[in-house]
Amino acid sequence: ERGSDGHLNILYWQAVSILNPFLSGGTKDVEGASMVIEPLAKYDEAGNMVPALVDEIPTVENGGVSEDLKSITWKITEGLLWSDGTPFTANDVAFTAEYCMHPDGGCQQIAKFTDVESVEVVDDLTVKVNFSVPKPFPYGPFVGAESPIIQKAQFENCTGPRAPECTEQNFGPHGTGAFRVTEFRANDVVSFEANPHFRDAAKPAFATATLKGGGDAASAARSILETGEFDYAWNLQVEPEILNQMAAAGRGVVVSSFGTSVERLELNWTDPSPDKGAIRSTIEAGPHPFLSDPAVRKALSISIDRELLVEAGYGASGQATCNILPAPELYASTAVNWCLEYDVEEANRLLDEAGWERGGDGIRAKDGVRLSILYQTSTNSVRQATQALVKDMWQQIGIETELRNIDAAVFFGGDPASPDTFQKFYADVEMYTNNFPGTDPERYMAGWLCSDIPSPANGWLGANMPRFCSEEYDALVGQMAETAELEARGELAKKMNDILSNEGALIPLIHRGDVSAHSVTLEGVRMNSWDSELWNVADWTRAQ
Amino acid sequence: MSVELAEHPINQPASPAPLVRVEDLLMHFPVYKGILRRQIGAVKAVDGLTFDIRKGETLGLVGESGCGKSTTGRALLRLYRATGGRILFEGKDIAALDGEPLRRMRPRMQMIFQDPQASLNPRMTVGSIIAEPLIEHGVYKGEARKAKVRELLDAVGLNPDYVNRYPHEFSGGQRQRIGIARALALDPDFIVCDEPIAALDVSIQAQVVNLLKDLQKKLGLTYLFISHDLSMVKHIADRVAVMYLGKMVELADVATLFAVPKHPYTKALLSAVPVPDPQVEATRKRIILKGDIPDPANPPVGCKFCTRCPEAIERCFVEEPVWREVDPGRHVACHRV
Amino acid sequence: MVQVLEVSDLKTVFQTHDGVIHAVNGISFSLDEGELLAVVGESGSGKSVAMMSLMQLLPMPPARIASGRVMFQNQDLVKLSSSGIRHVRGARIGFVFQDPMTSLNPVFTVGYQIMEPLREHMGLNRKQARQRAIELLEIVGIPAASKRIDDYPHQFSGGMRQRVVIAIALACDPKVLIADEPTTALDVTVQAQILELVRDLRQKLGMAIIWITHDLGVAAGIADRVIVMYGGLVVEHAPVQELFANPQHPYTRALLDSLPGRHTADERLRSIGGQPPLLLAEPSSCPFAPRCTHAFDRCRQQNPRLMNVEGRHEVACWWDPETRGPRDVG
Amino acid sequence: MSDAVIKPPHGSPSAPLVTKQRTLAADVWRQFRQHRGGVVGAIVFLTIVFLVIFGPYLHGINPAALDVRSRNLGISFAHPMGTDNLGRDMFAQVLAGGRTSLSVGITAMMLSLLLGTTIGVVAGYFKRLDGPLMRLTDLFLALPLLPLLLVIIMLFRDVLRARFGPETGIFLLIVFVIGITSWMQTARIVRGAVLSVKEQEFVLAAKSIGTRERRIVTRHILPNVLSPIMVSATLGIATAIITESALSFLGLGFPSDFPTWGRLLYDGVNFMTINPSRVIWPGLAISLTVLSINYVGDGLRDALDPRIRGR
Amino acid sequence: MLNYTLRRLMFAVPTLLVISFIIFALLDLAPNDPTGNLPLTIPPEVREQIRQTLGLGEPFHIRYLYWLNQFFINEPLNIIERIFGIEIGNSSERLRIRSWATRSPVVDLIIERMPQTLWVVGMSYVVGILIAIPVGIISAYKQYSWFDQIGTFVSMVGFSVPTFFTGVVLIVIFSVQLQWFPSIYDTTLKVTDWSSFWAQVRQMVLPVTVLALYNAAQLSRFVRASMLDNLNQDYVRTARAKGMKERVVLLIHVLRNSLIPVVTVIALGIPTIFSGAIITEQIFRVNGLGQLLIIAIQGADIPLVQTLTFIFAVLIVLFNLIADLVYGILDPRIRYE
Ligand SMILES: Nc1ncnc2c1ncn2[C@@H]1O[C@H](COP(=O)(O)OP(=O)(O)OP(=O)(O)O)[C@@H](O)[C@H]1O
Ligand SMILES: Nc1ncnc2c1ncn2[C@@H]1O[C@H](COP(=O)(O)OP(=O)(O)OP(=O)(O)O)[C@@H](O)[C@H]1O
Ligand SMILES: [Mg+2]
Ligand SMILES: [Mg+2]
Repeated sequence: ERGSDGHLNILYWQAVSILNPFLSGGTKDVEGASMVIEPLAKYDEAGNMVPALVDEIPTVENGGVSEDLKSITWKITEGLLWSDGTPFTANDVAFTAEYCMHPDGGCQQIAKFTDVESVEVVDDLTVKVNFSVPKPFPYGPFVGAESPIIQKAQFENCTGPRAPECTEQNFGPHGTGAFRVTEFRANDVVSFEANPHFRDAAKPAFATATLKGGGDAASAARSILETGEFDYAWNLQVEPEILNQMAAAGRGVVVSSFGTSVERLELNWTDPSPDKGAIRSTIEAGPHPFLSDPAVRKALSISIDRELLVEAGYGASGQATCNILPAPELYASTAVNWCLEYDVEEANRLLDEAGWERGGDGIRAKDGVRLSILYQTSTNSVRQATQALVKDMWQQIGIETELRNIDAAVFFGGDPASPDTFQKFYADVEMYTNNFPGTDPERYMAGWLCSDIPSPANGWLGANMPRFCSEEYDALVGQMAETAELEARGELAKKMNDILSNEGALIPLIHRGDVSAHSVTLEGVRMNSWDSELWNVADWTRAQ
Repeated sequence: MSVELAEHPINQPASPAPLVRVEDLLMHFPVYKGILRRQIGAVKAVDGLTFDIRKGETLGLVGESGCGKSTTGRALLRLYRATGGRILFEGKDIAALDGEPLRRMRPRMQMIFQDPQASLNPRMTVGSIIAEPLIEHGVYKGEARKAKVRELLDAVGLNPDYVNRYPHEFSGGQRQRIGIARALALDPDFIVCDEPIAALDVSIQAQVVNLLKDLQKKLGLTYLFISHDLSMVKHIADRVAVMYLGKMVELADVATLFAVPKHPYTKALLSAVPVPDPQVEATRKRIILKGDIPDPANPPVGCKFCTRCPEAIERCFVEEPVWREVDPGRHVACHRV
Repeated sequence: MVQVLEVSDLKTVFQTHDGVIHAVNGISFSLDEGELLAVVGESGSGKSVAMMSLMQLLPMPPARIASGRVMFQNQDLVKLSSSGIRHVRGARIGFVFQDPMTSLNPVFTVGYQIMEPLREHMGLNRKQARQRAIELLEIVGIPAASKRIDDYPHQFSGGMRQRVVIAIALACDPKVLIADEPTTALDVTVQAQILELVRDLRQKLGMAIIWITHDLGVAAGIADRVIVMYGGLVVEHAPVQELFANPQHPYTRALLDSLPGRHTADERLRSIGGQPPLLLAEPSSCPFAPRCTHAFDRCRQQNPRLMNVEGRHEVACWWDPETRGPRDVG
Repeated sequence: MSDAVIKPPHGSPSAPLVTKQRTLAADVWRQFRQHRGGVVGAIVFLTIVFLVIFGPYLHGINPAALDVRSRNLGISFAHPMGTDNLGRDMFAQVLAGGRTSLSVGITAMMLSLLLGTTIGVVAGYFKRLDGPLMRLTDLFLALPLLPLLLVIIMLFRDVLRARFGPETGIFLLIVFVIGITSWMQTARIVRGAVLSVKEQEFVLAAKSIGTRERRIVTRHILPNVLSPIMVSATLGIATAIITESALSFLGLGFPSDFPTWGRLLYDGVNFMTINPSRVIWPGLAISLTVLSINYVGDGLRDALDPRIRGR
Repeated sequence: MLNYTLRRLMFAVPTLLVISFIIFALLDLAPNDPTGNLPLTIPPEVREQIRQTLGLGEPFHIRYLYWLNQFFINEPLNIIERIFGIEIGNSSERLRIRSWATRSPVVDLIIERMPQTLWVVGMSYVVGILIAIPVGIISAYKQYSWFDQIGTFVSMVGFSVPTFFTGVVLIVIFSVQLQWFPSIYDTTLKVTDWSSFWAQVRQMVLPVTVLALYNAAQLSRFVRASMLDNLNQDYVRTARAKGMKERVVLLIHVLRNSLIPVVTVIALGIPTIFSGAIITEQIFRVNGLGQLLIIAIQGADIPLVQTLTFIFAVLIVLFNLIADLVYGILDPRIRYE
């Protein structure tokens, strides 16, 4: 029964700063907003699309997607109301597209609307999205937490350059979700109450909720597992032994789920040495002095004991992997599992064979080139532990490593003046996690195109950090863009994945799960890595 | 027993040539006020002094606290930059000197300070305090310097083995001797003694005064002896100048001044000195001045002493008396004289 | 004459890192009603310590009153509790300290500081106290007292500040006033003003005064009787005329001799050589012996007690200036 | 009056003749020994320094050696302080961390003292420079530290790394960064002290004998403001050690596998309940160092002051 | 006094302008980036576009002038409008300084954070002072007693142990083990009745304790030193000689004087209330201004950082001024200058 279970306390240690996901792509903001505003369809915990504001998911079979793959038509459920009591219509959907696609709006989810030509309102409850090119996977717009529907009446005057000025709207959007905002304190706490107009009269079970922010992951875990002050906490990337110890108190449960996140090492194929000056780490600087040797790349990979990394830093929320694309099932390759085999002898043998001789200090060198690696990543205690372990493992095969960690805001930022961004890659090896939203890897895999190499010419934009360039790979990417059939797309993706791993453009380490914890009294949590973790907050209840 | 110097004939006839000649010396400390820190006036610490100090004599300078005695002494030594007037040291005007030339004049004129405690750096040994002027002027080096320091200590009657001690380990009188040794280090001609005995115990004052006299005889020093202890000034000085509020009011031979003071202020001052004799004290007629010394930043018009003067007439409140020689060698600034 | 205060065998010691300092070594004296007793002696002779011991004003520790009696109005002040002595201090015995610049609290108005003891001891209310404070300021000769009462100490000149301190000491009409070198820090003309004021007040109020000074001239001008202290001991005690006319103790004589007024300008001043005693032990011999030209064996073996010479003249010395030989004692 | 006593003025009974040359160091040392806190502090501090310098040779375990299988161990004979979550020996890390923390703490403190003292003395002594220098101090107090650090590190890290190698380079950078961001308090305090010392008569005395300004400052002013400088110094070491840990944590300091006390403490906080020795030892090391330096500072301050020394 | 104040104020303006420029330039140079914390799923082109819409394309000096205009004209106008409920000009068109992360006006964010900052950090400062003053007084009054020795020891330890450590220790003991106090501060709690007041007190206990101990450790040293300075002054003896109770002597005469330097130290510390408790705020999720600043720095929310740091700078300069004024108010010697 709606409102019968009292108050729900959620803790996101990265605080929510805005409830408009179009103006902030941060996970915390997207997920916070998902309590209030919803897309037409969501992903469930298995990665399957489930209807939210529509009755069914449009497909080619049911005629919702046109034969030429250039349009998709959504039919909205009848009788939906916004939280202010006004009816939800196709106009709101079309407005949302208009809002995000406005060139001056700075919409951060614009990628969801790639190739969208227009969004037509067919009738009050029918909306049609037209693409400029055939879209084998037309579920970009309006699916998933990153692309929810906002109310036209509320945001009408907030398009384009005015978008950031609508503080009131951005902090308290009307929505169709289970809750509505009662108070918003940016970067601190959001208070909600049950949405009286929610489509299921029996939900949500909680009358009110707060979404608190601030602090760090370990103390967030403590507040669920040890003190029991909160019901749910998100993203508990803490050393596994700490979580286990806290969980032993019995007040809460740690839950995890796996999406597409992979912690990987990207190897720099170009020469990052400082004496190259401005062309450092670009194709023009020439190949890397030793990472250009396939034997070295392979040795680096097989000398890493991934299981140990998991044990030390991830526990149940990590799995050793050799795939850059480990999920969904359909795309996961098994062809490159050679690298899971931790084999120091083999690595040593490879290096010996390739002519890298150990010097007096135990470090290998050839022709005056020492195997000395500068290994950078962002600042985060688990990452630093991983760095330490990897350094130790590479030490065993005669490779010397210097560690460096950089503040995340610098490392992942795009400031062209900073030498420390991951795009500039002024190091030999760098480590971070990436994934892709939703379930379709096409765009993600296109990141290793030759044309995507960051360089001064493109302002260091581009996702191809290893500066990997292969005609074969580029061809596969082109092929995928034209393939609609799911199985075939799976095969293509696996091929690309295998190329990247085998060639050693990067060394996948760990398939990372998301870890959260909830109180033992909270029921109905279905951890989801494909959509907002709060996607089914309407179904959460308090155990009696 | 280095103090027991050979007896010289006392009060050698002072050579008439002035060693120091001061002409219309002005020393004003500016007072800033207001938002823009504009100068709105000045503390007229010394406001037009003219006098000579003859070679080999001791000129006593007396007056109440704040009347500008120290300022005069310091201005003479160019520790302050005079606002106006001339200071002729052996005929050379040092009022305008600066930098290195001034520094080279320093050895000729030295100072002994009132507070022997405060004028010795507590963190330096006696040896290094006395050696400092020698180092600064590079006159003695190495062993010779050490020897000179010991010699100086001996000259002021301190055990030369005390070189490694710190000032606080000495008694007040001994500390003052250290200060004297420092002043003597560079063989000066002229020494300003700024209340050198005021901080000392009665039983010790005599030692220091004796020492100063002995040294004067032995080295032919010239002193400006600043003090408010009139009985001691009477004992040590050849001539005495009386100051009031930045001005000199009377200057005369010591005997004359104490016998027949002319200026009302001098009279009051002399009558205020307690005499260690109950008989005298019981019968003595005292002149008790009323009120306080005025603020030197805001002195009265006319005669500076008019506000407290028991003999003031109307003229004193409007017109400033001039500094004139009433008898040979005797200067007074008063309308009533 | 009625005695108001009688001190007998007062000993005060300081417990320091380097040992026990015997600052006052058994002094005895009495004070008659309306009389002015001057205490002279060189620095460190224990003048201040002795007088502050009477009132338990010394920091304890390190100070400790080792023995002695201080009879005042049939009470032994030494035996009084800290609250008991509080009712004597300020109320029945006033105290004036040497340095008028520092002995007033800079952050309170002089009025407040005068009113404090009035309200504490005499139970006056604010208005009465204020009225009385203005009267007091007038008594000590501060012009426009009702205006100046709300001024802060720094707005007063040194002489006026000392008058304020005297006003505080006089506030509760004390029987006894103890003044510890009240004019040493002042100019001669101002000193003359204060001395005049005290002469005046004695006539008007008739209290007994102990006046510490090291200026023999001041003592000569103001005192009825004089005590000479040396090394924590009273070495000579006499009516003022008698002391100056007929000093007995070599120390007193040397002190008088060192004054410039008694020399002609061409004479060397006579100084007392040597150093005051260290006071690290109770004196077993005459403390002045090491500096004394007349010292003989007995001086170095036995500490002379105060002996009556004639009338109220007492001296602690084995040497007799009349005979220029050992004193004839029983 | 022929009986007045005239005696040679020297030869005070309080000061028996000392013919032996006394040296400043010996004097200071003699007085320092009297200060119980100072002596205990010095012993503790020297023990820490000794352990930190020679401990690694005696203990013999590489602080970077990983052994994940034996992680989070308690105290044992092989690991006197247990191990961390990657199986590194805590004792070895505390020893190695001490080298860094102590050298960073002491050098950074000295740099900040040097800056603070210079600025304080110049501002206090030269009236004309007082205003501008004090405004500069305000400015530094008002600067946002973190962005400043980011900028400094961005500008200088690679230069220093290239010239001095990664570790020395970063060391210099950290010392520099801490030094230039922590001198302001010292400067203020020293300025105040200089202002009062400057008015003392012995400075005038020095002037009257023709001492040059520079020497007046170094010989007369500086030694007499030593005591506030000492206080800042002892507090400065603590601040520097802790600031270093904050820098490392932000990724602006030493590489993450380079232990320092502050960093060990920081990393250990979350493991506190699993393995208390992760926080106890580094925390104890910092506190003991700061405390011992504080007491040594007290002792030295007394010993360096001849007025107190005499007592 | 008034002149002095005005003079200082006059100098404050150029100082602040220089500071604002340097802050602005510094942040502009800093290498972090507002898009750095966005998930990597947002493609680089989109990031570039975001950066453009944030105005990063404009040249530096233009942005600085905009910012100056917004900070010194627009925001004050808005505050005036809000207070008086009037409208000055076209207020909806007025450009405001907006945070990049929240897109809301920076000033609103800051105002929103004030209550918890003042409650927790301010209270801890007050508590720190309330602990430090008695501890300092007793330590000084009973110098070298066991109380004094322990006080020294504890405050040095308190000073050397960072708050990130003490905070977690307190949480583990009092929140996890004993469950006495919450470890998370609820900023939405409104005090309406006794039970909510009690809840507020409970949630303040831990953060306030951590900070107060740290503050008290430092301040008590100051109080002690200052008390010691004053306990030996002559006026204390005078007060005792007047027969005042020991309590009055200590708590009225000595304390008032001792507090003069301490109060300025306290005043100079007040700006740190607004900026200094970053770590503690993080640990207990107080989410005050400190946390706002750290989030803004981590997220490269430059307008927010600029405004916050500049406000801190203003506070520092302002409290410097206030410290001087307070000094003057407490110390009549300065007041009447
Ligand atoms: N540096 C200065 N700046 C401003 N005023 C000064 C300065 N030095 C002295 N004065 C003022 O000049 C006047 C004369 O001072 P000076 O020290 O010469 O007096 P004095 O006669 O030596 O007094 P005392 O007997 O107290 O030493 C005083 O009012 C004093 O306040
Ligand atoms: N707090 C103290 N601790 C140790 N010794 C002290 C203390 N106060 C005074 N004394 C010692 O007691 C002795 C007597 O001191 P006292 O102050 O009574 O001398 P005084 O005669 O008043 O001298 P002055 O003329 O200088 O005021 C001195 O030797 C002094 O060193
Ligand atoms: Mg003077
Ligand atoms: Mg005394």
